[in-house]
Amino acid sequence: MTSLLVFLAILAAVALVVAFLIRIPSVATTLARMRRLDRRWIFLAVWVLVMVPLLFPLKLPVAPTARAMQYYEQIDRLKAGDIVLLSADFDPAAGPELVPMLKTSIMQLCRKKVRIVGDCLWPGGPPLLEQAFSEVARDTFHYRYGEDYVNLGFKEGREAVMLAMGNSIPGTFPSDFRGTPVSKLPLMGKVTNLRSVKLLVNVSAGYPGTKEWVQQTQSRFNLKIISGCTAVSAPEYYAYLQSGQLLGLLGGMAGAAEYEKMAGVTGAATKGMDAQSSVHLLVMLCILLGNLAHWAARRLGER
Amino acid sequence: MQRQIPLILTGVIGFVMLLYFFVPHPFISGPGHFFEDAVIIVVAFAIVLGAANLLTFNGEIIARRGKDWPYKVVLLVSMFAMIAIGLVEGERYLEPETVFSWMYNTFYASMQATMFALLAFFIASAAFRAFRIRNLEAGLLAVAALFVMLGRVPIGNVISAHWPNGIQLPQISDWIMENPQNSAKRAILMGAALGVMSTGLRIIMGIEGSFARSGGNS
Amino acid sequence: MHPANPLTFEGLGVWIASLLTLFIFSFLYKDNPFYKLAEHLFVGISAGYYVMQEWWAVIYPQCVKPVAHGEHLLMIIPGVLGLFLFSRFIPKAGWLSRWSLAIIIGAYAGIKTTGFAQGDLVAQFQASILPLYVPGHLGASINNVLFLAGLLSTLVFFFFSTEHKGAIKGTAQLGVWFLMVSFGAAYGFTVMARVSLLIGRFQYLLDPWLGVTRF
Amino acid sequence: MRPRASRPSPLRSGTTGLPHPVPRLRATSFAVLGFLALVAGVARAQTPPATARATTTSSLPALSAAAADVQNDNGQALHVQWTAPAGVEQVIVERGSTPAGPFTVLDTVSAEGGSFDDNDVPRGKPVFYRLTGLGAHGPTPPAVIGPVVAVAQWFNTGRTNVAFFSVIFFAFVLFFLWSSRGGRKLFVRRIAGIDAIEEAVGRATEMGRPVLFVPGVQDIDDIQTMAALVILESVARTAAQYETKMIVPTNYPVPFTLAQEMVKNGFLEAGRPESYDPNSVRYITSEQFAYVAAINGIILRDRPAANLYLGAFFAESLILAETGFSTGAIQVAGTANVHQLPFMVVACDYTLIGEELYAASAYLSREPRLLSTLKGSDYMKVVIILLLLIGSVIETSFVLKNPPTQSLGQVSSPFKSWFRTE
Repeated sequence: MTSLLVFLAILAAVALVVAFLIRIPSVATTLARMRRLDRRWIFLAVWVLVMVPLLFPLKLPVAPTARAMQYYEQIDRLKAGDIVLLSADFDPAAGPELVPMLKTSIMQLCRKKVRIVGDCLWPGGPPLLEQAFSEVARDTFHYRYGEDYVNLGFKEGREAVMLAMGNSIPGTFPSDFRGTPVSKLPLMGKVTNLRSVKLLVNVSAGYPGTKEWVQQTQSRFNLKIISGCTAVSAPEYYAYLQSGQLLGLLGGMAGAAEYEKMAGVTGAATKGMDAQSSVHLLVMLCILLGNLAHWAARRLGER
Repeated sequence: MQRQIPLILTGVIGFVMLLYFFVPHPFISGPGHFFEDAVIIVVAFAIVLGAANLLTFNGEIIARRGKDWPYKVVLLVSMFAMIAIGLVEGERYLEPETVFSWMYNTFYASMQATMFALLAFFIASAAFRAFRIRNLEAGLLAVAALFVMLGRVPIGNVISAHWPNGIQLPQISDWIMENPQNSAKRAILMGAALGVMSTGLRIIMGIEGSFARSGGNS
Repeated sequence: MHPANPLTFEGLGVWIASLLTLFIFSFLYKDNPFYKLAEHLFVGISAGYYVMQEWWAVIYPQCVKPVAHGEHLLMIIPGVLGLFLFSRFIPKAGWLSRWSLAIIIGAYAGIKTTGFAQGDLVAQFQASILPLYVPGHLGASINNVLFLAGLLSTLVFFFFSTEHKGAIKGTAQLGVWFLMVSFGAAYGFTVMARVSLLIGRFQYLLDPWLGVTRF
Repeated sequence: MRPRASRPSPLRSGTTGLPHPVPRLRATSFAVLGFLALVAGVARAQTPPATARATTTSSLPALSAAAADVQNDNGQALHVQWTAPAGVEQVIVERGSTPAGPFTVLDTVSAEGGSFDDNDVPRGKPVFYRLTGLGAHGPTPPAVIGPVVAVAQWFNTGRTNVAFFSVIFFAFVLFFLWSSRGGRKLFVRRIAGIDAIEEAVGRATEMGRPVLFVPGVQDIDDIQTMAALVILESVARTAAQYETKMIVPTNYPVPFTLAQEMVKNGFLEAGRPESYDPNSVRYITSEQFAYVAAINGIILRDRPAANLYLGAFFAESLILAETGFSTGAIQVAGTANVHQLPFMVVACDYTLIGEELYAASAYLSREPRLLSTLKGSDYMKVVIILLLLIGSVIETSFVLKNPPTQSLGQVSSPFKSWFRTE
């Protein structure tokens, strides 16, 4: 409790000092002149505030949120031999946020000895999915391709593909990522359509992604869905969490770091969170300083 | 007549796909399955058309030595190189050891990620130069932004570690996300859904068109 | 410190990717030929990449190969419609592409309408029906009342058929406040997203390229 | 490629440069509502599903089982249920066309699941199932059940609620379309954003600087681009009256031609066709970052006094708003892409939020299509608000009568359950 009072006391003190300083004309003019600061100084500040924590990590503790725990529990509830659909709907532009989630999800699925059918609805996705599969499933957990996991690769068509998979997954993906016909893969023998899948783990960066999976398949095929998404699309998916259409959510790199902590791994996301903290503080400082400069200028009567 | 038939076709296909949702009977779900599988292929051709557009657009600039035409040459050469390598390496073109995958990792993945990373710099400079708290609304926005930004990163967790349970920074930012943010976002979702449904209805009934006719007046 | 070895196939790729990354970052200082080169190279490579993905992942396995083997002959129709799209490059034959547009626009009109109607309208409406007082769960009751107030006032804000006067004006004003809080939350999350992309690029420069630390 | 704030879509860089030459169909409008009502009527008359009881032929305790047609499907699925006596771990499920006929094994499933879904049954033909339990003390005698027929239903009763909402909304939209075409005056309130736009153009005239109008970064297939181009026409009319120069950058061929049309009409209606400058509307490029860099160049070189960003925007709205802010221009923005609104609200003097963009274009153009959508949505929102209020009252009284024992949200009133989506 005391740390809260101390925090509030500091805030009040800073506010008072600023309110006092802004009345001194010389301080006000320097503040106002700050508005013409070349933005490349800010770029430099961002560059430094990201590079330093990456080189000298502070290892600040990450606090898992309820929705991230639900994501973890949904996978934890699976039994050995269950079949899961892992849809990696993203491309390298969202790599830093979503690749850590993808790897940690595959790792947790492998620990539960769950069989994974992977696909991508973004053209930029298949190599990332293949790299994650080989690094985690094949090399660390010795999953056999074709029996324990399958990479069906990319399919164009967005919502149309989701509907088609609802009726028949082998029909929608006649061949896998390497062009081998699906009939030659034993695991695909057990997969008819979305009803024969216990859970959809959707790593999503935007359109097509979690929103379209929820709209097109969640109710119709009674599909359980959990989503690991970019921080930009996370706010919109809280509506689906509250309505029960989505059963778990990882939001952005922070979500990935929480998930890594729960899975007992320190991956790229956890290592990036210190830099995330420092730049967030910088952005907050920029907002406050920018407005301070604006108030100072207005006090001096400038537009 | 060249315009009427495609318009009727659009309406019929749209109507079948609309009914496909309500009618499980094979009389409707049969054509529904076919249109699902067919539209996947036609959209794939549309993407290839996009590359053809790039070819004609940039080819024309190169032909008349327009502005930055040497860069356009680099653009077309790299496009054809990627297509050639992809065709030569056949169906296993995305295997980790192929030249195509090497090009993917070296050029596509790196540059696309960097293009997006630029935005981090612009967000910081915009926060300083263009984030004006000029009224109550912008003030509310700023307060919510500060709480969420602080609550979602470890530093916020460290600052409020010993605060009374329930009002720690991560919990405040979670509450903002689950309640006020959610109710406003849900109203927006419903409004957007109505917008999409009415556009769909107009397309199915063939009254969407006149606006889109190039050169056509409203 | 074990930087990537530019003489190996894989190491050379890391070196080129890292130099291109610095080329694009140079845009921050000022627009320059290096950035322009990287940008055009990127547009070309990604266009070529997408064409190959569409060919090997969709057109070949689902249209060309089965038809060549005599199965799924129905798939000739979308294949022909797809080729019609290119009729725009032939003078006077441009109207053929309208047939291909018909299936794209028509199919997605039906799919999106029903998807939004069920997922974003009915399901969201159903989940918004909340008990305003639950005995023994005071916190949840307050949250439910607040939730319904926010939802109704925002819906009133997006109401354009009456002037915003009196009670409606007050409700709409409350709706704007809820909207501003949701925009603030979205702003915070977007900042987080952009920053993590930059962190990802620096991790690439520090680990596979310079090998300073392990990520 | 097109970095998007929240919706990077793979279809980019000119790929959606498809013109939309689908002209207006005067003659027919389908009887959508009539057909749906007909379908619902047919659903009532369907034959009730045939449920066959098990006929066991042996003394040892065999499985008591039943099979029934799966509802709301295309008639190729049957649901087999059984209660296995103790000690039975697995059940072999076989199917045949006659009670004694050749049976083919479908699958061997764990007994405690209690059921099996057979998803590719020949439609409309009677079939028989033979269930043999496997357990610690050997197989149980087979239990043959049937005949049972898989039937296709004409209406998925689980989706009646979606049909209910859709039919009401479509009725509203069609009614308002019919009445707006009939010339009836439909009231739409004047959006404060329209005054802000006119004030910005007035400000540019005072300072003798041009007005920049960016109609979004999407092609014509995004409804926001269309709404923006309608507003462009009225902005051009105001600019023509004030003799103010306009700059309209575009990034796709079709919006480019339509923008020229709109600006020309604006100057025509203001009675100043001669002062229309043809190259005020420019086609730049469809590659997103190059397009943004070019517009930044215009803002910094021509220093417009009023920047209007209306239409579909993605990651670039932040960059445009910041550059415009640094030149001190008055900025008005508007988009329905919700993830971009935070940046516009903080950086611009006024922002049209979400559907306000459509309301502004409907108000200015009085166009029947835009008006019917707007009024239809308004009345549908009234229905939703009323249903929410009624629903909350019912739910509260229901929860008060039977308070939830374990966690919240498990129990819900019949009213709320009717809206459950399947």
